Amino acid sequence: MSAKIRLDRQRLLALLREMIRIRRFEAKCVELYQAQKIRGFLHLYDGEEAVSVGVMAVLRPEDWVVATYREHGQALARGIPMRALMAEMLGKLEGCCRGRGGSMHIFDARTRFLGGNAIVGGGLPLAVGTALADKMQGRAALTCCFFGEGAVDEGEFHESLNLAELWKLPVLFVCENNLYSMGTPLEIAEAETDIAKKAGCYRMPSEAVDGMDVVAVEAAAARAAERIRSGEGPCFLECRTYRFRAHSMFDAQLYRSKEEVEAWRARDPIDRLARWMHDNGLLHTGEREAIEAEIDREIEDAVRFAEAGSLEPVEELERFVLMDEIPQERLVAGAAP
Amino acid sequence: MSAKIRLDRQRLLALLREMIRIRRFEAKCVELYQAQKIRGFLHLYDGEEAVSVGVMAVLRPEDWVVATYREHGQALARGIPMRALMAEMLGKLEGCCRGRGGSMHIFDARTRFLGGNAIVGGGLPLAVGTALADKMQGRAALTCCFFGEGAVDEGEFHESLNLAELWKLPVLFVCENNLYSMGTPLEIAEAETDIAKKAGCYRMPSEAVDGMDVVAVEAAAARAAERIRSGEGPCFLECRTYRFRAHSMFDAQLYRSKEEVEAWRARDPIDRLARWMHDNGLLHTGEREAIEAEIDREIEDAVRFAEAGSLEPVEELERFVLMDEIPQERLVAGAAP
Amino acid sequence: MSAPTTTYRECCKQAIRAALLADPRVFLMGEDVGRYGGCYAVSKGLLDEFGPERIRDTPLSESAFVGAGIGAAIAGMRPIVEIMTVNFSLLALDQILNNAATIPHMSGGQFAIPLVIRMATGGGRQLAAQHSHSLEGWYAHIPGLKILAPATLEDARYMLAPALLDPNPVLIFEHIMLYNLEGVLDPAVTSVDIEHAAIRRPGRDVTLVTYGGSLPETLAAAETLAREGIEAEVIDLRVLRPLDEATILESVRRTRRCVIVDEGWRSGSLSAEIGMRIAEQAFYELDAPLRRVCSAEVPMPYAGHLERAALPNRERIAAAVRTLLRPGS
Amino acid sequence: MSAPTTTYRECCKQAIRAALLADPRVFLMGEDVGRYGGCYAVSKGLLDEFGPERIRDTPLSESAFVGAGIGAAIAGMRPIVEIMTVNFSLLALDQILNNAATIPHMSGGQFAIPLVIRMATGGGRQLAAQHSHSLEGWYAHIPGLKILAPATLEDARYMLAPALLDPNPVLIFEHIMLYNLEGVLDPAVTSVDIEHAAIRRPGRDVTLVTYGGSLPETLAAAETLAREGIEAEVIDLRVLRPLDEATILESVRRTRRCVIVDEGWRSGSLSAEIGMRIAEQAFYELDAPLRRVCSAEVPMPYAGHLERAALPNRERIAAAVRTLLRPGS
Ligand SMILES: Cc1ncc(C[n+]2csc(CCOP(=O)(O)OP(=O)(O)O)c2C)c(N)n1
Ligand SMILES: Cc1ncc(C[n+]2csc(CCOP(=O)(O)OP(=O)(O)O)c2C)c(N)n1
Ligand SMILES: [Mg+2]
Ligand SMILES: [Mg+2]
Repeated sequence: MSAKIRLDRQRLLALLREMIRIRRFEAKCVELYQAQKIRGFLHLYDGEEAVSVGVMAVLRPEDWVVATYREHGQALARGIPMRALMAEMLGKLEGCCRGRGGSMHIFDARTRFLGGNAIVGGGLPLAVGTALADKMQGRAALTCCFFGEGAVDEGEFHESLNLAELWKLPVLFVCENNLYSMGTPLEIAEAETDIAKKAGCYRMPSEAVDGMDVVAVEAAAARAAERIRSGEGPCFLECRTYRFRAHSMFDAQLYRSKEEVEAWRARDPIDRLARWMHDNGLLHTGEREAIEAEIDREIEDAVRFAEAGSLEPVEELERFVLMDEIPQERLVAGAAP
Repeated sequence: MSAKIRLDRQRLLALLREMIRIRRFEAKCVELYQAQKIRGFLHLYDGEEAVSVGVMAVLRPEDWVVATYREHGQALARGIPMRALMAEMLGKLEGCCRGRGGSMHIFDARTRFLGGNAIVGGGLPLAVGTALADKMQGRAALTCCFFGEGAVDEGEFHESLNLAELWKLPVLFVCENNLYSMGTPLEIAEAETDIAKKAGCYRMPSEAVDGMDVVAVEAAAARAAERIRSGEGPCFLECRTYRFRAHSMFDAQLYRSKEEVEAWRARDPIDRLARWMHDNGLLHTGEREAIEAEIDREIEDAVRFAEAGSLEPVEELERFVLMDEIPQERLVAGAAP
Repeated sequence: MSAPTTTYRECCKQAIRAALLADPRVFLMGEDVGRYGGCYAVSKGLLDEFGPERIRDTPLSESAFVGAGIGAAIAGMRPIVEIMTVNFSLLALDQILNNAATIPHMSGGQFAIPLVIRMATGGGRQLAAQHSHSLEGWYAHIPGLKILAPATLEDARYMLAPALLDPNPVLIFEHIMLYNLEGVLDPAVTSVDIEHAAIRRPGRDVTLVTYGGSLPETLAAAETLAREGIEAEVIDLRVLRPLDEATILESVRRTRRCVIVDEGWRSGSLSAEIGMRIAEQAFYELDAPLRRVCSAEVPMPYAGHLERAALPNRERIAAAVRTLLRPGS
Repeated sequence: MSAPTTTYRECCKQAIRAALLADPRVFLMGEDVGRYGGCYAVSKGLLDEFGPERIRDTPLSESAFVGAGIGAAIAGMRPIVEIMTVNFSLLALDQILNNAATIPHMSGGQFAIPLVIRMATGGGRQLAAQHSHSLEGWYAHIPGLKILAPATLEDARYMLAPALLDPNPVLIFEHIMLYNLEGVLDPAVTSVDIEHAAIRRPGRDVTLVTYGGSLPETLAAAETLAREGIEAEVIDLRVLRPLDEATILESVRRTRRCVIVDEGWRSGSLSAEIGMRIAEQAFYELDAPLRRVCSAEVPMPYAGHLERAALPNRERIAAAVRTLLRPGS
């Protein structure tokens, strides 16, 4: 694959569409949360859509994806059906994890989506492992591992980056630097606030990119993926972004000013791309609205599907604690049984 | 204290003497190990003496010291009486830890020697803590934390260096880079083998020094300590050294060549200093032998003391699991009750 | 004039506040305890009152800041370290077990570690498999630690002070379902001990032993049983390590029956230890087998109906008691 | 012609060797498993035979390489991860509990984790408080794991194969005092299961339940008791999770007495769980209180006499049995 992104209209429309899809899906989730149909912790990706959409555009079906508890964007962009995702949010058996995972723990074997990990930093070692398996088995796949800049503080970050570089494993580390980990600004948490530099500490090539610009993200991800697929080892991508909303639904946001939020909102990745496309004659009047309407239909369908879904029978509560019911043959291929 | 080291004869003699003292103490430990009087794991500092002797020379009584399981050198250089140390090695009540710690877990409250930590990397967070307490209480003390280059791989290294620099804590991190962690050479364990550089990842000032040159170590430690005491935050010192003997008493050393060991032996820190002093008229004929004889007497005395020591009564086995017997007043000062 | 109502959360906060006011060596450190006000809003407002040195936001570095708490305690401070949720404490377990619980003994009594670690524990809010476990009983396996589980407003308010005076590392587990517990703080109580279990409800027919988040359910079960003519004695352990064995045994010797309620996973839970102590020491006084009501042995599922099915509740507790007292039914 | 003698260490090695030969997806990874030959010399020579890809030395990064093992198992490999000593496994406990034990269930059964983690455990070599604990019983609290404790040459040699075939994360605890155990590998045995406890010595008067490093001492105690006319049945648990409750209960129902021997710290040890299951399910068949012999609740001291005092031994086991069978004495 060439690192040069073809900026054709169809491609840009697809990026735009996917970002809008994530944004509106989550807006619906907020409604459902307020209606107490979604419970637990809910972390929105609002503002950060360009990151998962841009990165995911360069991945292939055989690649692994490891994400965090703020992973609706990754899940949708990776191709987990919205129905299965929405049913999961509602705790239904038809959800991708039978309703056991919820918002923070989305898994999908079909798309090699290995979570949804609600332990900050907990996914990085897993990503090293899937990449190791791919390398040892001679597969061309890479593992794309998303995490927030807060995860950089954790020991797992250090150990995992070292291991990946030492063993030249095909991992694309994507740091979603939204400047805050809950209420803690980066400069309160890190002595070195230039996150892209941290990768250099492990001699890993890295790049920082404007995470509000989906085209830039895609281009940078493509460069990194190309290098990784050539067998030269891991790469690191810092995407500088911002979450427009609270950390979760229980956050009064006392730690940042409205002005700061507004300044970032002015860089909204969706509006920005739409504007640029429009200015360049690539998005015609009414098109965005048509996309939105179509997405809203998909969302309504997903909600209907989820609401009509069933509950996992309580008798199955202990099923899959051990996987003893999975026959050996089905394990042979690796991944999902 | 000035960073300029006065190279007077008395001072050099003291450094030489302390290195010889450590070397010969450990040689005796090997004998006692072979006689099965010392048991468990025994890790020798043979070849690395310049590191602890050089660094310890710049510390003050109010400073804290945190070390590893390879800490006889630190313990002696810090001033733990050889009798108490030898009795500890023999598991006697008269040992500094009542015989409970043994070679790997030397503690001494009087000299603020906080272990002896047999978990690689486990001491670094403790050092951050003692330094934090000193800073919060407005004391001028620093904490000197020793660890091997193997500890650099651990997440605790990453978290602790970040925390120390972020909070500008008075910690002197001393990495004893002897090129191997057990049988694993540095380049098999670290993507970045320039250890001094790793400190820079946390914006911490660092320096690499020839760990076989006690004068150079002392000078570098003095520079670092001066900066730390001025309140500017932690410093990092990489001491490039080598262990002449096996990792522990159970190591066939299949992982390195005799030639490599011999090449390093040619840089023996004791011989080197002695030769230099001799060449410069600072060590007279027979003086080294006199020092050795005096030290041997101290060692014989320590062994006698330890062998004559008693065993902690078995009835006291559970004593100090909880410290409930320690009265509140005695805790007020902090440190040791 | 009646006393105003308060909450368990507010009691936790006032306990910290009082400790900060009483002793300049006390400080609170943890993730988002300051600017954010605490993940469960326990420390909201304290940053303004005490400043960032004493209400200290940490990076996401559980191992290092717990270890730093240990070192600071040794060097004369009185740290209160907050770990947001019990699952995250696994990242710091090396420091807790290999250092905090070990150094006093292995140093021959040279170093005391007057450290308090607080963390949120338990299920019930659909936070699923990485935020909902009850590991306090598991921690109670570790010699060298004291483990507290405040289940009442008074304990939430007053356990912290003796914990900070204690020369040992003390872990305090606050159950997430208790934070919103409302009530009036008993004005007669101005301090509590951290040694004894408490009999929260006297009874003669069966002893129910529980702690923490399960206390309200257990008391509710006791009410139900009372209406059926079964008088259950309810013991709130309060201190999970060291166990107040005497209170348990005394009660069981009177009632001759015991059901243990424990939100931990059944196998290897604290309930097993309590049962075993009874089977060792009060065997001849027992009139019936021991019983326990624990959590299902599953990573906690997100779906509400599954989570409810996994947790102990009043119906299951009452049912367990009935098997002992009406073996026919 | 008699079969040659071998050691437990050699059996562990041959088990790994056979697994590497049998399945190209199997690899061994851990600290110093390669060049150094393993801290306890289990993997000595394997690097030469299989090369550095399959005998993979790792940096000192317990959390990352255990997590990498989990990921690799999910992605189709069959990793054997070695953690040198049980105390160091605490650094990887987040990965073990929050990921390995949790992902299969929380993903709704989408991901199996056919991973084996081996580690050395136990006391007896004066390695003191940071290298000598027995936490296998504590690990047995965690749903989603299988926990094995081979105590015989045959189990050391043959448990690994079914563990690797198992779709679950399996933890194998090798007791440091067993590595030098010598004997002849029973040629009639070519495989073992990882489901059942084994009765290592039949008896009628009392059931002794044990596992791992305590098996030899327990058998020795049984011999002593036999000379006194007490016939003890000795059960080797082999599998600590899930427990083979049926074998234990069947035996206790026959002997009507039970002593549990467990090198873990007493409070909250696996012995408590076993006792509690008996008290729940075989209460009416018991003729005497339950007893257990555990380790003292102390960080293991270095001094030999103190370490011996802290560990279970044949004398203490025999003494515990005598209190049940000659209550007067
Ligand atoms: C190990 C661990 N510590 C703490 C938490 C609580 N927590 C959840 S999200 C979060 C903030 C993480 O920030 P960052 O990594 O920057 O990701 P973001 O939320 O900004 O996307 C914290 C502290 C956790 N889930 N896991
Ligand atoms: C957490 C942990 N992992 C593994 C070990 C086993 N171990 C003991 S010493 C050692 C080597 C450490 O190497 P290094 O830090 O370079 O120190 P050195 O022994 O060279 O002085 C290892 C792996 C341990 N004690 N702790
Ligand atoms: Mg963030
Ligand atoms: Mg080294």
